[in-house]
Amino acid sequence: MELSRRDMMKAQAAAAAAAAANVTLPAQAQNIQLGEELRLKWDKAPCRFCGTGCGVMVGVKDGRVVATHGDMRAEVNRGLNCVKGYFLSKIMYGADRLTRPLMRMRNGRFDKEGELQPVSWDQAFDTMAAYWKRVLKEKGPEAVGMFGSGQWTLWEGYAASKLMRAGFRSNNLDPNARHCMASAAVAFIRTFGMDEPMGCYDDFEHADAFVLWGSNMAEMHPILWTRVTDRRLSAEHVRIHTLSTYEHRTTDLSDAAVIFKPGSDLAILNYIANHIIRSGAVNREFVEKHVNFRLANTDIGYGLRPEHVLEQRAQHANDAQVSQPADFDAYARLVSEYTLDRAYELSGVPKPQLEALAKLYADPNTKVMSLWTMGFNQHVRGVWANHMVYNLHLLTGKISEPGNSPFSLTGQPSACGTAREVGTFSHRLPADMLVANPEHRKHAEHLWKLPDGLLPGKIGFHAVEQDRMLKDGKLNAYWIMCNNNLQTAPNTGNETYPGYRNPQNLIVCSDPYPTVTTMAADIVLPTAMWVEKEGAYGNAERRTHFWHQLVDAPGEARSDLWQLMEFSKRFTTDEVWPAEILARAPEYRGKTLHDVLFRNGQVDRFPLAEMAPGYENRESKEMGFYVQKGLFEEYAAFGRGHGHDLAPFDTYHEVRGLRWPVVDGKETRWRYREGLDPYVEKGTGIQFYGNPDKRANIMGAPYEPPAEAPDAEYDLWLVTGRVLEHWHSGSMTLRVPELYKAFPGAVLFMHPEDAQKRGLRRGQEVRIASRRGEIRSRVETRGRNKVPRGVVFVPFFDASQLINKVTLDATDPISKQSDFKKCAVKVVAATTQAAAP
Amino acid sequence: MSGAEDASPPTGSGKAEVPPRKPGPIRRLWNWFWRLKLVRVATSPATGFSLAFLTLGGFVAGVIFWGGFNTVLEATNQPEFCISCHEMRSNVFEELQGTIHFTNRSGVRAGCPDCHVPHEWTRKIARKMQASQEVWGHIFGTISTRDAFLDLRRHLAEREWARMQANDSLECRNCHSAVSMDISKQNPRAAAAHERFLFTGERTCIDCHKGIAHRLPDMTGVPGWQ
Amino acid sequence: MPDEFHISSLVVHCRRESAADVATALRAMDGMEVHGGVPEGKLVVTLETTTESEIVERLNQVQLLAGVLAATLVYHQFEPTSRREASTGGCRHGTLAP
Amino acid sequence: MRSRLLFGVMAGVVCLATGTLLAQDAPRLRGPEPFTREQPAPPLPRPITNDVRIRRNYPDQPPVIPHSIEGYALDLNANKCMSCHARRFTEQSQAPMISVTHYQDREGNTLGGLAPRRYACLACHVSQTEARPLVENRFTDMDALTEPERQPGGRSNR
Repeated sequence: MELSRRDMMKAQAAAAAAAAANVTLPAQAQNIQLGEELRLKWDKAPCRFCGTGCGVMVGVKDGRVVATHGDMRAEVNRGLNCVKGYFLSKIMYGADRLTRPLMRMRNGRFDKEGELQPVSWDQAFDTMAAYWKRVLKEKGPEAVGMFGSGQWTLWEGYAASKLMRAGFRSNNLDPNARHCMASAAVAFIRTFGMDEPMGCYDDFEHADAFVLWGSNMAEMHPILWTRVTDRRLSAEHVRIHTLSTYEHRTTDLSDAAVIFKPGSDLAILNYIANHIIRSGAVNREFVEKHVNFRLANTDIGYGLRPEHVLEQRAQHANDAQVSQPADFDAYARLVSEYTLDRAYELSGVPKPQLEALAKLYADPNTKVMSLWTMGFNQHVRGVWANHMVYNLHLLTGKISEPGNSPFSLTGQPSACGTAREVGTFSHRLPADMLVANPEHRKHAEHLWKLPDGLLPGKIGFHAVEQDRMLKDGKLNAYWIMCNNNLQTAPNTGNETYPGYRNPQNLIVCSDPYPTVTTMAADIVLPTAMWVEKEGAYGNAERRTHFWHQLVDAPGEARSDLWQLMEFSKRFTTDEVWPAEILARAPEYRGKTLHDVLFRNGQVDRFPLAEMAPGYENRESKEMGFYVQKGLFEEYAAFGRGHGHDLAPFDTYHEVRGLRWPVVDGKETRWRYREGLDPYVEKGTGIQFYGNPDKRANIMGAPYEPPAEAPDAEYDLWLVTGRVLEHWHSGSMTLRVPELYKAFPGAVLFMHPEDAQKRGLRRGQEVRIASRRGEIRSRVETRGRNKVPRGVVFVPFFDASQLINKVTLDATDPISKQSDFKKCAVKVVAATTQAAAP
Repeated sequence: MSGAEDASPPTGSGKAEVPPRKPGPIRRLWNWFWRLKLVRVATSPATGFSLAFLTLGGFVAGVIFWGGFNTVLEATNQPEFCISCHEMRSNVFEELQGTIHFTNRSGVRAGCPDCHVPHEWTRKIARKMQASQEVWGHIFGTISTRDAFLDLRRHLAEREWARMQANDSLECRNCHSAVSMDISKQNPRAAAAHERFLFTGERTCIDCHKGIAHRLPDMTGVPGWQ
Repeated sequence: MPDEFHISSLVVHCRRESAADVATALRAMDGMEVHGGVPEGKLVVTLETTTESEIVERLNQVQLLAGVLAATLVYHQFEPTSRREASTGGCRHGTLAP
Repeated sequence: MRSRLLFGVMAGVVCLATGTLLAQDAPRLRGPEPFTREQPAPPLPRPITNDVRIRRNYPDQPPVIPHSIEGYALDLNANKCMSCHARRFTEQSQAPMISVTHYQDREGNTLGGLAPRRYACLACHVSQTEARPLVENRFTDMDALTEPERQPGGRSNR
């Protein structure tokens, strides 16, 4: 008995080594006495969760994923995964997986007030199509919308963008990445004229100091954090400074935990800039040659509904994005206000800590890597915060070289790839182009082989606005894909839920599992996930990473890509395009959207035979051509030769991802620097070629207070966020028993003295209430997060404790990204209020 | 010195007129003290009081004095006293609050003195005298910032470890007696460790249970740590 | 004490020309089994030991062999040899032999 | 013999059916219904501290931690995990030694001690609570697939 167990393990061991070495074993060696039974089929895939983009090896047996482990050959993680990644094998096998379309029915017919009942795909699509057509006819393209995801594969986002913009002629398409890194994306464009970081993960091994701005990497990017700790513990001089509004696992492993008052990071950043200028640490030559100065419009409001008093009162609520050209002196004057005293006053950070931080940036011999995530991006001044950290790197010239790197970490696996590069934002087209730019639209129409003037130029509704418009009845046909927005949208009880249940609206939601959102939707479509489809993600360091379909989705579940393409078959151009366009281009008449978008001679140009043997995928088999390759190659045409070059499709199935621009088969690790980036002209040293004058912008902006702050009644700051074990709303990870049991429910992290002051104790049930709503939770005064007095933290993964009923729907007025880190709440014992009427 | 009976002129202008033989301030204080009526009565033999009164009075005075001393001693033995200094409050006490010695299922809390001041009288006094050094540190701001505290943490921790090692973790054992420990109520790992190391006397509590109430200093080179 | 058995696998990267010799040397070592990779110069090797430190020891030995460029541990699993512990958690190892 | 098998199959079917029913009844995972209804917060679950090793789902899964780690230091100063699981302390602690993979750096070189990249133990190893999973997971162990005699209902995903 033991012998056979040993042999089995040995076979497993040999197979793992063979896979790592890319060696094919002779048949008899693979099978060690036990025959074919033991063989697993191993393939690579990127991890399904965060923006790190770890490589995973997936073991398949009898059509099921039976094992996963870190991919040794993946540059990003070299064999390591975090606990979520190690449990990827189990995310697809929750017992309540959706396997049939569901529709709200009464008496055998669709009824918004009916119960969700199983229907066929045809029934679901027919109902949807009829509704879409009616809305398009009655109210026009602005009444249909789609909410997508940074977890979509590249081609899913690309197909959705085509269907929405070119098919339905609506830009009401936004990804949940809006809640995640819109501020970072906008600041990239405003500073460098091009999205995404100039550096890459190789900076981790080169930096002398790491400064984390509002990022709990130890929990949110655990594998990147292993690279930071590796560097810190391997080289004695390396230091980590972590700025946050509370202490957590990242501060535990940092040399300095800089705990500041919520929102005051702006003051700290400007103080550092001021210190750099006053201490003579400005890299004059760099600044003169490569930098422009601008000053941002101030008093820009908080992205609330326009009638809100804060918006009425704000001077520049409507032109928040505008900035004026300036010079070094004007910028220096602006930041000169932020003295050490002022920064201390606003932030509460001890002066020696502030000074130490400023010196890191000012010291020309210290290579600094600045890292940030949601603390910066989910910020009513998130774009400014991003600008301010670039300002520090640009003033000192510490940029675009190994180790000197302002680096925006992304939350979702393809926030960069699908949301940004493909352009699924309401204002964007592929390859950093904008819908508002007629030239860009024309270019897209040309590449998509569509009639001139087809693409709409009006920017669509962004995420938070979509919810408001659904509630107000202006957006009526709405499709949610690959996200759980009712759980994750801010102020969801007042702004999101009423829109979903608004009788004027049809809400469709595609998901692998039942969620809060599917339960509030009218039609629920079962979706294939991760290796049940062929996919591609783009991670935070511009790395495009592919995977094959390895197993089939259960039951009737189909990928979002299949759903989008199938749905497009139900519309003809005559039904949805204006007559004048068809009059000008009669050759498009009578065709379905599927024909003009996906059977356009480009997308359908690769036959099924091009699929790698043994890796057939469902979408292609049903459509009759290699869908993914066709979509990818058409999409890649947008970026090739424009600084976004992607390698040929097939290459990506071989490698563990490549960082674009890929020119002459070589990836680019650092952009904008001669010798490292093929787009930089010889003899220039550095060129920020995203901007016409090839210079980057230093953008001056002041400190402005948050939209809501604690007062006598609502006396605590509420910060929300994630925990290591769960991905976003938990719909996948809560179904893995080990992950569930590791962190089964949300808790309210609170300072022991704050608890004592309210007569509360650890484990007690409480109400967390804001001006928007309240939930019940349990007090936690210990554990991984140590909040200071006056601050509480609640994770948002738990559907039974919907903290977003409490949060405020304020956004950055420029990026429209919601601020989940700052609103005012009170906390009382659950029993006290229950007794009162 | 309002009660001074010395008649020397208080004017400060008389620098040049200082009488050559004017006694110094200590002398003057001494004189004043001895001239006090109460002192004079106290130092002269009793004439009008009974022996019983004197004995009783002495006893009462003793009680008052001893009571006062103990009150002060007790007062300085309260966590509230300890954390009235910011050094203690914002460093070690802040950390204690998140631990099992602060809140637990039975609600028995260990305050600062429970672990850091011996219960036995002579040792307590000795520890209290040592602690006067902390007052010194407070006055001179040795630990004025968190960073200063962190820099000293290893030193401070080592002193406590050494003390507890020397007295066989006496303060732990005031509550956690090995004799009254029911290892069947412990998890197997703890039970095995206690059986092997604690009951045999091979180790004392602090050898394994470092950093249970506060965060640890840099543990490089500490036995049992990497 | 070692009532465990450890199974690990290594990739031994060696010069192509000496791959065959290295494979022979490895086969001579106790508990080592070479499964393939000779033509590629990347030998796939499994190793059976009773302790983990033995693995490290053996890895060092391999690294010192002539012609070896690198020996990398890829996989490692261990289980208690005793039956009682092996069945913890309700795992049932049925007879696999036909 | 045959009837026992039949019984087993039937028991499996019954288990599966209840599993599905339970799965249907998982409001905590799908949020309150209706959405506006207030939901009480369940008590904080107790940590599992029984020290019983839990079988891995597959060889490369990092083992979960079968004991409480509350208050354990894992910072720049100290790593409490290593005071039992480091090779040199395993004899006295009788704790499993960290896997040999933990001695390798990013380049694959074997080091003399815990690799710095493996310092943050809790990124991969998590402790468990007594909370009962809300939904059954039908992941199938590869052992179940390779065993000729498969457990009844063991690999059904229908």
